[in-house]
Amino acid sequence: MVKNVKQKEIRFNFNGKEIKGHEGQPIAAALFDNGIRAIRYCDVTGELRGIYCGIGHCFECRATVNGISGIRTCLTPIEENMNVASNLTGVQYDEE
Amino acid sequence: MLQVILQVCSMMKSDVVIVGAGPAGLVASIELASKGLQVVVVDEYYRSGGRLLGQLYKDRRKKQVWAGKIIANDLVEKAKSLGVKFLFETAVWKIENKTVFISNEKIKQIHTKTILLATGAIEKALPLPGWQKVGVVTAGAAQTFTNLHNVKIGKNVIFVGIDPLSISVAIEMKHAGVNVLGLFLPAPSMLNQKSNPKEVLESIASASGMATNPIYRFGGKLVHGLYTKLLLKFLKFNLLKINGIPIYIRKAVTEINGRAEVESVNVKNISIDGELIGDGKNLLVDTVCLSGGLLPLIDLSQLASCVIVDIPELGGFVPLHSPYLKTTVEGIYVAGNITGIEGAQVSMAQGKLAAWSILKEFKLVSEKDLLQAIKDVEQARSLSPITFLPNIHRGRQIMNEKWADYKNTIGESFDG
Amino acid sequence: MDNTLICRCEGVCLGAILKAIDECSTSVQGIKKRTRVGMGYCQGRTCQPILRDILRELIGQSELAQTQKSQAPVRPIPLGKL
Amino acid sequence: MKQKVIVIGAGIIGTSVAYYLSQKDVNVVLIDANDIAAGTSGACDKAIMLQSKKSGPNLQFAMKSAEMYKDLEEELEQDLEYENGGGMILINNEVELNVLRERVENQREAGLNVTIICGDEARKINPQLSPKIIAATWCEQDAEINPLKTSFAFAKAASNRSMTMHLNCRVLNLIEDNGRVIGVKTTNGDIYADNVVLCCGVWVNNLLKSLQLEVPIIPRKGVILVTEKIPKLLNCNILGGSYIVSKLQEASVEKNPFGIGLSMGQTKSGNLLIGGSREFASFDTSISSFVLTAVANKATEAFPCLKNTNLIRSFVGFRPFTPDNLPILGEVPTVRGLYIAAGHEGDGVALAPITGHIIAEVVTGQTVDMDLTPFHMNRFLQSFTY
Repeated sequence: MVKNVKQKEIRFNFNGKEIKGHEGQPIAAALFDNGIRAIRYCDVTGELRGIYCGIGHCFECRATVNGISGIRTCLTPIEENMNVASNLTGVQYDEE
Repeated sequence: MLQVILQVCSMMKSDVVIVGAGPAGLVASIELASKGLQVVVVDEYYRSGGRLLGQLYKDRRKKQVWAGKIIANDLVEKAKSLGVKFLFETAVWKIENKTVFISNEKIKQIHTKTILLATGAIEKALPLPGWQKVGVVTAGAAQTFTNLHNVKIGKNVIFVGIDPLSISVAIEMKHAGVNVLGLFLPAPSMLNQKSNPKEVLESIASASGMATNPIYRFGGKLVHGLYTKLLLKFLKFNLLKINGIPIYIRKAVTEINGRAEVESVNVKNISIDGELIGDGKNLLVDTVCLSGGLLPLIDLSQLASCVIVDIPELGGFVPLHSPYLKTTVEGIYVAGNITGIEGAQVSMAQGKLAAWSILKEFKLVSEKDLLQAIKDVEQARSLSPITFLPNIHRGRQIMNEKWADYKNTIGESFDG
Repeated sequence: MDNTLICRCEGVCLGAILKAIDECSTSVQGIKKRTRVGMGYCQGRTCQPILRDILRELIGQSELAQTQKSQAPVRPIPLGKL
Repeated sequence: MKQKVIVIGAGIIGTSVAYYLSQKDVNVVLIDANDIAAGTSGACDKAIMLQSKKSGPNLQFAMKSAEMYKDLEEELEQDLEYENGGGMILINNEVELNVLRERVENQREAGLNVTIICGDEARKINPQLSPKIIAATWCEQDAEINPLKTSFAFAKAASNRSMTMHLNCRVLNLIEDNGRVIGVKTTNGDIYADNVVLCCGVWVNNLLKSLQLEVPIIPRKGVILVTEKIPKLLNCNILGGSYIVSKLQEASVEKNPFGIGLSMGQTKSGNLLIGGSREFASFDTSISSFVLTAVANKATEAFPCLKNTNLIRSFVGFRPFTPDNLPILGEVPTVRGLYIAAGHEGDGVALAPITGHIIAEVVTGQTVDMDLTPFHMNRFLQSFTY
C-alpha cells in the first residue's frame, strides 16, 4: 500500500452533524471513514442509496453541497465548514 | 499566462482541449505542450490521473511496482512545467464545432483548434436483485476507495463477476486488510453474459499472457499446455484460490439481501453450462463489489457528431477512427479507452500517437514520427501486463477496415 | 427476477421493461417512453447498455439504432451556469 | 359489413382519431413507421393552454377540446397526469402589458375566462416568481396532461374495442383506384380499407407525394430543456409574455431567429419542462448551445431560484407548421376516401380530443356541428407561400 502522508484534519457538516475528515479526501471517502455509507434516499423508490460507481457516472452519491444540488460526493473534496446535505434527514426509515 | 482569459464573456482560447486527465490525456498534453502548443486539460475530478490513480500492482516482467498514483503525479508535474493548463472539477457538457462548453466557476467555454477526447471507460452495470442497496459498489469504485482514498469499504466483502479487474481489486483489498470472502459468478439471466463457468475461465486464461500477479500465473498455466486438464479440474472441484482468496467458478450470487444496507447474499451452485442447481445458501456479507466489465465512454463523441461503430472486440460502441486516432469529425481526435478497452500503458502510447497526429496537422512533426508512434502503440499492446478483451487485436483490425471503408465512401477529398 | 431494478435513477424494474417489449416496443426510445427508463439523473449511462442487452437477447438486433441518442448536456449543469 | 378505416401515424392525433373511430363501430387499423408517440408527440411539453391561442377557430376548437379532456382519464381508465391548474402568461414590462391587455379583451369576447392579475397576485399562485414580473394574465381553464400517456391510453382504449395496430410498419404509398384511395402498401404487405386518414404531422407530404399532392406543412424545430426533479415549484402552466408578443409582432423574426421564448411546466415526477425555441431548420435534430443558454436565462429570470437547479436533458421536436397556424382537417378534396388531420404545430396536445372526435364524424359520414371551413385543405390548393 502507498499510504497518504497524514493530511490536515478538516471539519464539515453532514446533514447538520459535524464530521471530521482529511484534506484532499472526497466527501464520500470522509463519510466512509465515519462509518456513513448511506448518502440519500432515492426520490422515486424511497430506498436508501450510497456510493455505486465511485467515479462520477452514476450520480447515486449526489448531495446538496453549500446549497448546490446534484453534487457528486465521490468527486468533490471536502472543505472546512462545508455543508453537505442529502435528503437523509427528515425521512424516517421504517423501523419494524 | 499562455491562455487569454476574456473575463467579460468567460471564454478561453487554446490550440488543443483535452477532455480527461487520465493516462492518455496526460501523455498527450505533455507531447503537445513540449512542441509549443497551448493545451487545456479538462477533468471532472479534483485531481489528475484518471483510472491510473487506483492502480497498484507488481509488474513481474519489469520487476517493479506499477503505482499509478506516482506515475500520474510525475506526468502532471511535467505537464504543468510545460505550461499545460488544468481545469479540475469541471465537466464538459457540450461540444459544438470548435467550442467546448464546460461547467466551471469562471470559464464557460473554450474556443479551440483541436479536441482530444480521452474520456476513458465506464463500468458496465451487472444488475442483480438488490443491487441498489447501500454497500453494493462497482469493482472500480472498490479499487478507487481502497487504493486511492485508503478507505475500507466493508468488513466482509464478496465480488460478483470474475474477470481480471475483479481479481486484481480483490487481491488489493485483501492486502489492505479487508476480509474478502471470495469471488462469485452472477446468477445467469438475460441481464449478464458472465455466468458461464467455462467461458469465464477461458476468458481469464486468454487475458493472461503475462504474470503480473497470481491470476496471470494461473492463467498462464492454462495457456501453456495444461489447459484442458486444469480447466476441467477447476470446473469440477471448484477449488481455485488466488492469494488465499477463493474463486468460486461454480457458484453464483442470485440475490443481495438487506433491509437498506447489504446484510447477506444468496448463493447457488452452478453447472458447467451455467445452470443454477440446488437450493443455495445464505452468506453473511456487508459489501458486494460488482464487476460487469468496461465500456468505452462515448457520449461526447456522439454529441460532436462523430460516426459511431459497434465493435464488440473493442468493448462495444466506439467512435470510428483512423489508425492515427482521427475521428470522422475534422479536428476531433480520440485516445485511450474511448477507442477500446485496454490497459493504462496502451492508453499512454495512444495519448502520444494522438498528440503527434495533432502535431502533424500543425506541421510540427513528420509522417515518419507518426509511424513510429503507431509502432509504439503496438509495442505497448504486446507488452501490456493486462488484457481486458481477448480479441483486442482483431478489434483494432476491424476498426482499420471500417475506417478504410468509410474513407472510400466519403471519397478521396477526405484526408484520413 | 422481474423485481430487479434496471434503471436506478427512475426506479424502473425488469418487469416493466419486459412488459413494454411485449407491447411491441423494440427500441431503446420506445421502452424509455413507456417506462421512463434512462430518463433520470445519469441520463441512461448505467442502464442503457443493459437495455440493449435485453433487446438483443429478446429481439436479436444489435443495430446502432438501439443506442440512445446523446443530447446536450451530457452532464447535468445548473441552469445558472449555462 | 363494417366500415374499415386506416389511420396512419400513431402520435397523439393519430391515436385520438383511432380511438374516436373505434367508438363508432368501425374497424380501425393504426399504422406507424416507428412507435406510438415516437415523433412530435413524444418530444413536446404537456400544456393544454387555451390563452396561448388567438381568438378565432383555433380557440373555439381548443375550448371544446379542453372540455373533453376533463373526463378523459375516467373514459380511458388511465392516469394521464391531468391537472386543471390554470395557466399564466408572465408580463415583464408595460409594452407587453399593453399588447396582452388587448389580446385578453379579444379572448374574453370569444368566451375565454382570462384576466390580467397584478404581480403580487401572480406570486400568490407561484411564490417563487421573480419580483420583476409586473403582472400576468390568468386563465383557470388552462390545464396540463402527459402527451405520452395520453397517446398510449388512446391506443390502448382503441385496441380494446376494434382497432388493430401495426407498429414499426412503414407505409410505402397509398393504393389508388379510379380517383379513390382503397388502401396502403406497407412493409407488412398491402392493407385495404374504405378510408384512409393521414395523421402523420410533419411527415404527411411523404405520402401525399405519390398522389402528386402537397400541403404546406413544414417542420418547425422546438427545443425543450428538462431539469432534475425538484419539489413542487410551479402551480400552473407558465408562458413568457415576450414570446406571445414576439409572435404577434411579425418583424421580430430577424431579431429572434431561434424564436426563443419561455414556457414552463412541471411533470408529475417533479422535472421541469422548459421550452423553448421555434426555428425552421428542416429535420436537423442538433441542439445549439445558444438556444439552451438563452432558454435557461429566460427561466432563471422568471424564477431566480432555479439558478442552481440542474439541467439534465434536452430534446428536439418537430412541430407541423402551417402558414396560417391552423391545422388541416377533413377530406382531401381531389381524392375520395382520403382524409387528413395534420399541421397542429404546437397545439397538437390541446387539440387532440376534438380532432379525433371531428375526424371520426367526418369519416363516418355524420354531420359535424362545427364549421370546418377554416381548417379545410382547400385553402391551400390555390397557392401558398411560407
